[in-house]
Amino acid sequence: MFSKILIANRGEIAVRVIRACREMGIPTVAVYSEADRGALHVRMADEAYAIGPAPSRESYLVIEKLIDVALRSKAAAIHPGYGFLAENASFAKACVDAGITFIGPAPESIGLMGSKVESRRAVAQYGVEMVPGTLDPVSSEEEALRIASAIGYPVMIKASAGGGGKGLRFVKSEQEMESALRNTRSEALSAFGDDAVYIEKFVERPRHIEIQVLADLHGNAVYLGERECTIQRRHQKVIEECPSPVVDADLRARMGEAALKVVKAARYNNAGTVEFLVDRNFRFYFLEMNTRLQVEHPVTEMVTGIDLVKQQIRIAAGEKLAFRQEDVALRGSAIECRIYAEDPDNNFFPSPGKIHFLRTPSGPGIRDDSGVYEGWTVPIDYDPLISKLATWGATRDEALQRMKRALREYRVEGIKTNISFFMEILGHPDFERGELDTGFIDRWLENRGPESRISGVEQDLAVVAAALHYTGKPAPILREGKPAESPWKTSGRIRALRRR
Amino acid sequence: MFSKILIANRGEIAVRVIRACREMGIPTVAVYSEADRGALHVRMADEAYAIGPAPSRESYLVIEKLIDVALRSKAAAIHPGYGFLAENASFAKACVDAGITFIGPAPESIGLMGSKVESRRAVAQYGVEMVPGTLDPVSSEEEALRIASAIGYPVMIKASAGGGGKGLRFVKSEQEMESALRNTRSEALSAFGDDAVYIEKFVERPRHIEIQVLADLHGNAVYLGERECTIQRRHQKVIEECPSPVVDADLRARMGEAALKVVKAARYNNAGTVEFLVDRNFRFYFLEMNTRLQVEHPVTEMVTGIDLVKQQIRIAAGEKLAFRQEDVALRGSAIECRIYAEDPDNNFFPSPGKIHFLRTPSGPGIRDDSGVYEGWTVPIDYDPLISKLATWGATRDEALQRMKRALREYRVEGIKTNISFFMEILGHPDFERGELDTGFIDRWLENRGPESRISGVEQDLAVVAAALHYTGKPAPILREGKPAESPWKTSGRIRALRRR
Amino acid sequence: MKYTAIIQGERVEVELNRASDVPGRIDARIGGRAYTLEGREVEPGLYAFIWENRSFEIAVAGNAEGYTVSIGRFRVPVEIVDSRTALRRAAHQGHEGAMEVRAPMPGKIVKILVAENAELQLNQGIVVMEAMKMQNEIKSPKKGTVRKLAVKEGAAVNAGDLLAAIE
Amino acid sequence: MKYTAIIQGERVEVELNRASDVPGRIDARIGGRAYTLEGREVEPGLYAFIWENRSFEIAVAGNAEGYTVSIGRFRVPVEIVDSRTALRRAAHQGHEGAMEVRAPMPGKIVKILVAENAELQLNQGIVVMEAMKMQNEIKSPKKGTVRKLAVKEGAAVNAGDLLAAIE
Repeated sequence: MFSKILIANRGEIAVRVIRACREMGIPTVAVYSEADRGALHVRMADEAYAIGPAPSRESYLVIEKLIDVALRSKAAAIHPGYGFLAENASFAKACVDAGITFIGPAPESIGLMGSKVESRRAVAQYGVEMVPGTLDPVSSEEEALRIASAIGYPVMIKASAGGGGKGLRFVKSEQEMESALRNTRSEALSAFGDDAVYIEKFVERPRHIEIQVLADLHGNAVYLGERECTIQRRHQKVIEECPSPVVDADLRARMGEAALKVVKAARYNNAGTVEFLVDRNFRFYFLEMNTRLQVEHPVTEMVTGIDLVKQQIRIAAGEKLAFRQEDVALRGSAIECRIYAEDPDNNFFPSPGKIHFLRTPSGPGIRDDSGVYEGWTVPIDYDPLISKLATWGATRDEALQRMKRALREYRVEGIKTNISFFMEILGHPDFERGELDTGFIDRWLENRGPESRISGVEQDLAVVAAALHYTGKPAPILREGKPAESPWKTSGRIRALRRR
Repeated sequence: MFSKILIANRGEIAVRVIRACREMGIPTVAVYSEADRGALHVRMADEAYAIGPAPSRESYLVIEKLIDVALRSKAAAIHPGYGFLAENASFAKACVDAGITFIGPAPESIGLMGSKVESRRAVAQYGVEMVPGTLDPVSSEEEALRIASAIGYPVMIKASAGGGGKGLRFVKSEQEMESALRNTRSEALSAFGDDAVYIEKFVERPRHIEIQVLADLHGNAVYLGERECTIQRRHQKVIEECPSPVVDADLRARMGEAALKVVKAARYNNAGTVEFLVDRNFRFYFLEMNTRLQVEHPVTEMVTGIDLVKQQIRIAAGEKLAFRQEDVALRGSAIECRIYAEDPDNNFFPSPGKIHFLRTPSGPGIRDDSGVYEGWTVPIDYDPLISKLATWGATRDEALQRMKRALREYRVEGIKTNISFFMEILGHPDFERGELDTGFIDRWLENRGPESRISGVEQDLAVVAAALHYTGKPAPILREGKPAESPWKTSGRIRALRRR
Repeated sequence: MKYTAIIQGERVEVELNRASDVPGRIDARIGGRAYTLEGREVEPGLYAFIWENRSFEIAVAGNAEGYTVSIGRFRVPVEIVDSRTALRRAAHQGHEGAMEVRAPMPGKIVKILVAENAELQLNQGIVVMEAMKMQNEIKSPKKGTVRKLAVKEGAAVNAGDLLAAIE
Repeated sequence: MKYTAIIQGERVEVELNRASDVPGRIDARIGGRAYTLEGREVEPGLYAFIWENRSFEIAVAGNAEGYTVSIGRFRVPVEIVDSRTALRRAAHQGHEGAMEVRAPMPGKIVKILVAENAELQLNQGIVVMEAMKMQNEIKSPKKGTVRKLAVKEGAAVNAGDLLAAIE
């Protein structure tokens, strides 16, 4: 086993990896930017090295600095976490070149799966189905029409260089093709500097379901069930579940086998995730492979009982998988909410700042993977994920009710979080029934009105509490002539400017 | 299902029950003494009723007050927790008489199992083995000698009214009988006002292993594996595990079947625990049945995935058990440490007072069932259990390493706790190997010397931290002419009194 | 103590009195309704109330706009106005105003989308701010004219800093 | 700042200087050894140090006897003596004393086991105290005579209250 591991990351995932190392008796090395001198991962690690200023491109993203710290600290291996350099093939290669084990797949696998076109080509050879369409850019309207009529309308025109919901058009019929093609090209050119576009069949109200895999260096690979990641906001997952409410044993086995084919195609080892799009008839299409640990790995851990981070470390150390596919059993159901420092009442704007008070939920079936502490100032420089809250239950309903209970116990003051937003979402009847698609939250937000009002007694007691607080604290700055802001406002803070 | 449940308890177990009710959507009623006005269970419940002064005999133990609150609040059922009135047959009967469901077994079962003699008599009829000896008091030395030679030396002479390690004598051979009998009688008379004694075979280095059972009102009963409760201090459990490191599937099944016989003998329903003494040859003897939820129930919950409190409520509501014996599966291993407000460096004296700072551990496989919060003053009036910390792992070793990690993350300031004591115990090689008996801690404490000293650098940094703290805080009161106290002192605090 | 509170758009008069004999006892009058309750601040900003044997936990978070009070899963904005501020407010009644657009968070101005004196539609973007790796468009709260642009591209701003004034 | 500390029975001289240019930078000299470290109090009483790229969390809990410092799974008592108290101490050196026995916790005296002027063995019980439903015998720290019994049966005492004096 490794004598020491460097964690090339920060925040909750660095803490998660440090905890696994502690339980394995492996000393840890943290790295930190100037903004993270007092961060939890720095406090918890055995060693800590400064790697530069706050901006990640000058610290957490600088390969040379990380390799240098690894060599100076005599770390035998580097765990990249997720984000930052976790899917950077050059980083994996730099580790290998420096004689340090990269806890993840080979650079070649990362490179292959990192390319939209090449990964699909490689996977296609193994007979894994993809959303019908073209791999290569379409060259003309004629070609586009031919392809579209072959795969059937409606189709999507997508910018090859695109992503994040930009550079795509929905095409219902032949008549719309010409203008869609022209508009997408022009948008792609201005947004990405590249007007190449491809065509894909439109999947209506799709689900996003992914399969967790583990593969060792000796050719053994298993899949660890699926995760339902359909609940997204602006293409960002916010709630994940294991198992999916719609996947049965047969579909799970078929998706799992498909995922293992992707593992073969990528000559993959270590932990990885194969993402599929699932249509309303439960037909599934390969989307991409994430060649790293996922944010949502805890739900799989809770349901399978397997610690994925420890497995990553063991695999990287050359150990054989200690279990086979038939040993993997799912028990119960788990759900995760990503706690972000953002303001759900104000357009989900980021909310960095000092955490004045923090109380985390506890009791049966609850797991909080946090990267912050009371007194910590959440920096402006990194992503707003402060914690992953996961609950387990014998049934989906128990996990869900437990999550609601946990959210009610969670209290963060000083910064805004999306905890209250989850309370609303989880109470939605469609969510309770598991009737989800990737547009669920965005549709729901559009139709979101003010919540039902609180009762007379609750309103009166809220006033009493506020008055007590007012008595004991410095008075809040009062905006003249303006009642307190509605929490439902969706743009920047505005206030009246008086002519005096 | 019940429209409302009153929890006739306080502290962590009241919080535990409230959490279960919340997840089931059942409103809760808390009761509180004057010492508990701001207690966590009061804050978390939907309703809260004052029931008198701090001493429990004037509040939590007053049956009439509890029944009165249940009637006033229109609670349909009462959950007794453990301790207080949980094993009081009169309380269970008072509930029944008032038309309120008692969440626990029938008063008759509580009464029967509460009697040392009667419970053993009832269980004997079902062929469950007990430690060989007499049920009735021995009347003469001749009878004592006859019995002892029948069951074989060594034997124990025990006061019938005894308990807590008082009124018992070890008898190795015939020659020691006369004086042992005389001394035990005299000690029993002075301690308990009753000189009746009985004889039991001496079990050398025994283990204390208990079986969790669930029985519904329709005649269905299951056992949910065992708990190893061998680690005790002064006959008080402090660490519990599930499964036991020495119980295999065969022994588990045999003990489970024996436990179900006890259930039959007691006409038992609801959750209960059958305690056995296990000798070095893995022969097991019925000790007693606890007719309530146990403090250590979380380890069983983590390993079986079954929420015992919810099961208790469902059973009391008349529901049938939703699973059969063959559906009960143990997965992995769990361990619990009871976090007490006590000072392990000072004879384990209780340490009530205000909690100035509280940070609970978190991350994978950890469960903290606490009854306190930062800012709460742990009252002097009740038992010192502030939290149950439990960890789960795929293996016993993983659970154990995780517990060590969790203890290291746990921080309580303002009062003393036994957290540091657990860190020492869990590092003991005998504990790691699972080689336990009920005398483990007491023997270990006797031989406990000062811990190995910290290193030079750590010592210097400890001084720096103390000096920084001194700079920022009011100076601690300095005892003149006396160096700071050794933490290994085992009696009251002493200081030199100067002649001036 | 007497206060005026604004909650869910409603203006109510509050009077609080602490009974000195019972610790934690509070007598409250709100818009003619009387409450006798036991209340304590169990955690910073968290009030535990027992009123007629019902238990409430109410969190109060202050911000520059007033308070946000959380009770169960609900959050409501509450503003407390004491007699002095109420007077000051009254003196300002009836003024017409331009709108200030302020930074909702600390961050960096990555792009300015409008020029000074330009016409603006409701919800039209004014600037793009970046914080925590996310870019957010700050939009106009009304149709009007950009009277002032208070920031430049690349500038770092704090929450509450003036971005623009719209008339 | 200069201090004298007593740790694990050892007396050491400490000098701390904060470098004003680097936030959190502390220069420390302890018994001739020099440390340059980054330190901050990240939680009340919890100090996070980085020294030569090693990360330490050190908790300091004050009590009436001095401090208990926790580092890893170790706890050590540390006493800080500044020049004034050191002087005061020196003035008291060499006195002979009786022993005070004080209550280690708040509780109730349920039983008194010895009479005034009685002879006592080392570890002989003096009183039985009850707290948190547990009875604990407070024992004599030395062989001697009960010079004074400061409590009565049934009395409630606080931690640190005098129980008896033994000579």
